[in-house]
Amino acid sequence: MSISNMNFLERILYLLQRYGVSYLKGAGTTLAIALVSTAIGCLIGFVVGVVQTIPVDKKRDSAAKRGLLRVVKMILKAYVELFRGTPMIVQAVFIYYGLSQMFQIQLGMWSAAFLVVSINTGAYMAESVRGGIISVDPGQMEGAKAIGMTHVQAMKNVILPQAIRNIMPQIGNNLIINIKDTSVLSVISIVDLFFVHKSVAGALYTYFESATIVMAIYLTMTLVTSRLLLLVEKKMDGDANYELVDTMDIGNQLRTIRENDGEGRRG
Amino acid sequence: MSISNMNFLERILYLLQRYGVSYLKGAGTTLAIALVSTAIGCLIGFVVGVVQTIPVDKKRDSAAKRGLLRVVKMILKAYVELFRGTPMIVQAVFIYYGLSQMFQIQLGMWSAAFLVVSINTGAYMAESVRGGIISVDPGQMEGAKAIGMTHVQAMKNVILPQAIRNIMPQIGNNLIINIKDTSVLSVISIVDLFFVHKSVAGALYTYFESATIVMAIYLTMTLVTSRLLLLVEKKMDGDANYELVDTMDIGNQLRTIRENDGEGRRG
Amino acid sequence: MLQVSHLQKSFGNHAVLNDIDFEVCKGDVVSIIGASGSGKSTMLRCINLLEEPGGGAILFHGQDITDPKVNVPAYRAKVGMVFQNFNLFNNMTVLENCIVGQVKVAKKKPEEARESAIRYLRQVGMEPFLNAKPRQLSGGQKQRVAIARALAMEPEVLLFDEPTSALDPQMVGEVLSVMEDLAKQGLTMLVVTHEMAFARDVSTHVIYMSEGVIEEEGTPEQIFGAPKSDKTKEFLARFRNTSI
Amino acid sequence: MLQVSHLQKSFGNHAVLNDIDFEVCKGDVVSIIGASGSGKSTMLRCINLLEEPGGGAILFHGQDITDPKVNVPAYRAKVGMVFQNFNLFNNMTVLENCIVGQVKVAKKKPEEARESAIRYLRQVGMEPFLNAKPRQLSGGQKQRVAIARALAMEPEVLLFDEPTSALDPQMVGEVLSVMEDLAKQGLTMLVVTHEMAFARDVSTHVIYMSEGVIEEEGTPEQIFGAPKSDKTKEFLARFRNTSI
Amino acid sequence: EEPAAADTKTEAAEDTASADTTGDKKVLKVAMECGYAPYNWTQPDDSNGAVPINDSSDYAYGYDVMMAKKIADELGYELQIVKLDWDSLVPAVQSGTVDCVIAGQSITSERLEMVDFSNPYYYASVVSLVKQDGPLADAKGISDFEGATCTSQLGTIWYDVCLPQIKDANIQPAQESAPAMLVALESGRTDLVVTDMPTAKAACVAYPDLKLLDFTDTDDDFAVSDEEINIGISVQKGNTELLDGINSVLATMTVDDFNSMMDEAISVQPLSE
Ligand SMILES: Nc1ncnc2c1ncn2[C@@H]1O[C@H](COP(=O)(O)OP(=O)(O)OP(=O)(O)O)[C@@H](O)[C@H]1O
Ligand SMILES: Nc1ncnc2c1ncn2[C@@H]1O[C@H](COP(=O)(O)OP(=O)(O)OP(=O)(O)O)[C@@H](O)[C@H]1O
Ligand SMILES: [Mg+2]
Ligand SMILES: [Mg+2]
Repeated sequence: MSISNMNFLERILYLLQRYGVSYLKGAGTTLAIALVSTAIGCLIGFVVGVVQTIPVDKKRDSAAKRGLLRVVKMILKAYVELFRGTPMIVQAVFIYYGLSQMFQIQLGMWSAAFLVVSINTGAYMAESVRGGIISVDPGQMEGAKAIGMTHVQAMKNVILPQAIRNIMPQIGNNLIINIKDTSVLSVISIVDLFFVHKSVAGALYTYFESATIVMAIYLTMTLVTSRLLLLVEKKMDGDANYELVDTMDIGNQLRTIRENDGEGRRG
Repeated sequence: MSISNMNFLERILYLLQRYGVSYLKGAGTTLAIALVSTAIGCLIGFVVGVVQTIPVDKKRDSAAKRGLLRVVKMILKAYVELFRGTPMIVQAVFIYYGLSQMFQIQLGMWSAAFLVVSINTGAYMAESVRGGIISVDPGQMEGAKAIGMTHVQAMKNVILPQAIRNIMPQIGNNLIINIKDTSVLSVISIVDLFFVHKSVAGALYTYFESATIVMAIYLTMTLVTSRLLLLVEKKMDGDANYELVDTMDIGNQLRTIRENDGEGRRG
Repeated sequence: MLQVSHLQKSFGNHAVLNDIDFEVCKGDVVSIIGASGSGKSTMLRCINLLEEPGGGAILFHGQDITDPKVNVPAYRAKVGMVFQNFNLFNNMTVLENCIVGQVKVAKKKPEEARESAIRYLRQVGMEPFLNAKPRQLSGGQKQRVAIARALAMEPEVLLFDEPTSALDPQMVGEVLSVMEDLAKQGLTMLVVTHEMAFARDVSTHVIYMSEGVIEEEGTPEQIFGAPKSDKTKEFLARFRNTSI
Repeated sequence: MLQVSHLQKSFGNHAVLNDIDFEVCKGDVVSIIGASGSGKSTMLRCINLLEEPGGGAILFHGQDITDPKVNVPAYRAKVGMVFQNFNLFNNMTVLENCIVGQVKVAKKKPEEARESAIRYLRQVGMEPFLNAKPRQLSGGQKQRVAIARALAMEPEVLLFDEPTSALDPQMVGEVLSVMEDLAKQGLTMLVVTHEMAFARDVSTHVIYMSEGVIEEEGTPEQIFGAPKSDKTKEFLARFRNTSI
Repeated sequence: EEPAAADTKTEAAEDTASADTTGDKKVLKVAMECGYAPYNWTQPDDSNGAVPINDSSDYAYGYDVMMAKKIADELGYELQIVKLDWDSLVPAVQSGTVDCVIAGQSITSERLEMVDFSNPYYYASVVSLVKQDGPLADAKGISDFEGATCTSQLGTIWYDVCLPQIKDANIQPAQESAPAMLVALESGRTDLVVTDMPTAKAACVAYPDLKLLDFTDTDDDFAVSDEEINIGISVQKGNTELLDGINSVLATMTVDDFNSMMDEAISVQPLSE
């Protein structure tokens, strides 16, 4: 049967049968880039967010340290503004083709892809992390400082774990944005799900049919990931209740610890 | 001088001279859609975020109310997942062309543009708002409930004002995302900044030169908006210090209030 | 007017309240004393329905407010609460904290609300700080604003959770005299307190809680003068040794 | 070992501390009493550099710690603090709260830290709650964990901001006896308190603050027995009437 | 990973600089969208002699691929098809990341400033597509299109030259791809699109309710110069060696050769199955 005689559903089935593998491979590419880049981007975002919230102590910090901090903060600010502020598609072209043309630096297309998406995610996450940090009760920072923690220690042990909880919905947003935004990487030859769609639509001129398929695949991917992230949130919240410790048992526990030299230790 | 003999800068100047007005018009379109849609999207996000955090009281709420709430929440959840989870470009095509083809509903391209971007922003903001709400100390909600506020009153007067402060960086992120993402609207004939770039690059094959120009324009727009939003954040934080009230003066103030029947009142 | 019967509450496996029974009449000032962790705050929170009781009934003017049909916000508007950790609204000034409930819940006119807010703030000596935000206040100042906020709602019953814990003796005296005045005007109060002097001198009734049950209750004279239970005697030992 | 001289602090136009001068020797237990809002917490926070002093000097073992060259975290590790509002780490259990500083700051071995954490928690009766999160604790329980956390750091000086405000008399007794023990072992303590009995019976020195200045200071006998200033007399009036 | 693109540098003028060598054979990297039947498309297998797409498990075929194969064969290159988004075809060839673009690009004097074009490798005719049951279905010439709402593809002579010839036309912004353009027509958002014969024929298969209007050889047709409707192969400016090679291959072919190759492409395009 020729495609012109098929109805909408038959066409979808035809496309799936013919290009099913391509769609799946495209989805795999999309997911791989999105997951890896979101992870790296979150790391970047945390580092940038933490550095940007280091307080400057006019009195105590040496001029050199203050100067350095200022320069670092300015560079990070510029990074955030530059990458947040310009379209990723153009960044990809500049990094992949521009570097090659001007400096003879030839990044592989995969490295370029991970690089572009990661630094973009990092720029957005930096702002989200900033929001997460300001939403943690300032008393937590005071508590940490009072027992002698440095800014970085306090951030790592006390503030960030709470900030992360607050921005989990945001991390989900970013992952989902990335799943969709990797489509711009078709300019550097990455055949992601959306590029597969464009190819199929261009080969068979069946835009709506192919679009329906990719929407379903996108939805599946985003639903699964957002469900997983919700689970992580639940896990982070921990039990609503706690178990009372059998005080008789603690003595035993301590003894066991001493014997095993630290098995089951915490902190 | 022919463009092939120009250097990079000269070409940029040439493009600006020839297409400057088009770039500016494109930027205007981009900014208008991004600003309006972000505003509407934030509103949607707040409503959805608030509804999604309404607690279900198994005991007190009537079966009907619980059922209704459940249905509403499910619909909102579906809305968020559907629009977050699929590419905006495909949504735009379905809404603009699909509705027209299948149901003869002809949305104007501008209405379609505002609609698509707003509901997308709303879907993302709903999650951000959820994050903002969970980051507010639960004691605040208890305080509000204890003086007899309903959930909605407590949200409106106590929780959201604090949540908004926490997600301001996120609102900035969304506005900036929208400034860039309106580019997909070229599929429904909106001539935004990026479409101008594509037209120029396609006509003259001066990709890098044109891209440099649009990057500069995008950067200007995003820098200005993020600067403005930072000012708003500062404003929200209010003064670090407060003025002690001259207690002698309060009596007078009260009298004045009574006379003016409520001028300068608060709350 | 308030009757608690067979009230129960547990968090997970941890039973916090066990079969709590007592009654409060209009104008009563009931002190609730007991060790840290014995369930005093949890009981107040159950009465205000901030915690869902696990069992039992709470009657307010004869109506069981654990009944699903009760309009909870309306009930809460009549039962004020001063929290152990204050829970002032961080996004509002001191004055706004005391106005918002009057305007939004009690639907008073803003200028009227403002006047009565200032009146109550003056009573607790917080008038100079009308424009301060909670984060700019000292512990005792926050506590006084929390008291003013609850009073400004002009409730029928007031639940106080350690309302003077952050106050110096002088201020305690002033707050207590405000409370005595209110009691005379017929306001009913349940006060969780560690100030035995208050329990003894101001209240009409004392409840001693221990590990989730009411170990003993009675008039101040009974509890302080002739406690029956050994636990009560032990609990009061230090207070009686040092301060009486 | 701790010397405060000409300490000043203001928030905006509002001068909170004015020319504060005093000295603390090793093993001293100094009580700081005064009205709500008189600047007691602010002073402790300045000593711990959580607030930047607006002027004056704070000498610790002879070194001015307001000096820019001082390593602040290292100094703070030697000066413990129990906050008025506890500031327990919300993301950790009770046990972790008491371990994290020992491991990360004092670089103790985890198992060692765990043992000493449990020891201090036992002293304040919080052993059964090792696995609870702060939000699951009662007010007094939080306060006791905050005390244990500070003690576990084994500092040279401990700053207490109303360490027994949320505790019942029995628990107050136990915590005070822990503090007395520590004092005997040579720990130096500065205690902001509204417990006049504590100030009178336990401390070696009493400072009475009023509106940002030290109105009077001396031994407990001097302050409670024969206060010189009228303000002090007035402040202590209620306490002396009711409790002595 | 991109196979050792290490020395693929921009000194295009320098002999085969922009062609890699694997083994003894130099590689010719040809960029196209692989999504514009019958010029180039993606298919899941190598039937009909399709060429594997670089870094993908799919295959590319179509008129452009046939041409690329022919050129590579005759010049002794190994062919590598690089699948790229339309937007980046130009930067790719300008930066030397690929050697040439065979993707139905129209040769215009302005574009010649930035890249070099080969001689035409296909002479495309101009036709119009309308809805079979629409008001323009019976048009006998472009004068019947008066006042029509119309569009075409971005950066094509159809959009830039043809549409303005319609009297009082309501020209909508250009569409970025052929499928998008057809969606606009099919949904009723536009009355008329102008494109070339191969695309139009493919479209009529996918959308049976479309009607193809060809006014060639009538007086009432779009006026385009032969030069304008030619499509060429673009190479980096100054890469004369490759350009000369391509031109020498094209010189051996006649218009009939082009047309029969196109007919073959149309006959094997996915839509025709
Ligand atoms: N961050 C701040 N900004 C402005 N004013 C502040 C700030 N912190 C404290 N103050 C003011 O400084 C004064 C002293 O506060 P402090 O907390 O030291 O009082 P305190 O003696 O500890 O009182 P309390 O016994 O009630 O805890 C108060 O009037 C308070 O309003
Ligand atoms: N959300 C919760 N989850 C689990 N356990 C809780 C929770 N809230 C309170 N508890 C436990 O319930 C018990 C009673 O707490 P409650 O706050 O009522 O004590 P309290 O009598 O007010 O003590 P305090 O005088 O110290 O304030 C405590 O052991 C506490 O750990
Ligand atoms: Mg309590
Ligand atoms: Mg204080």
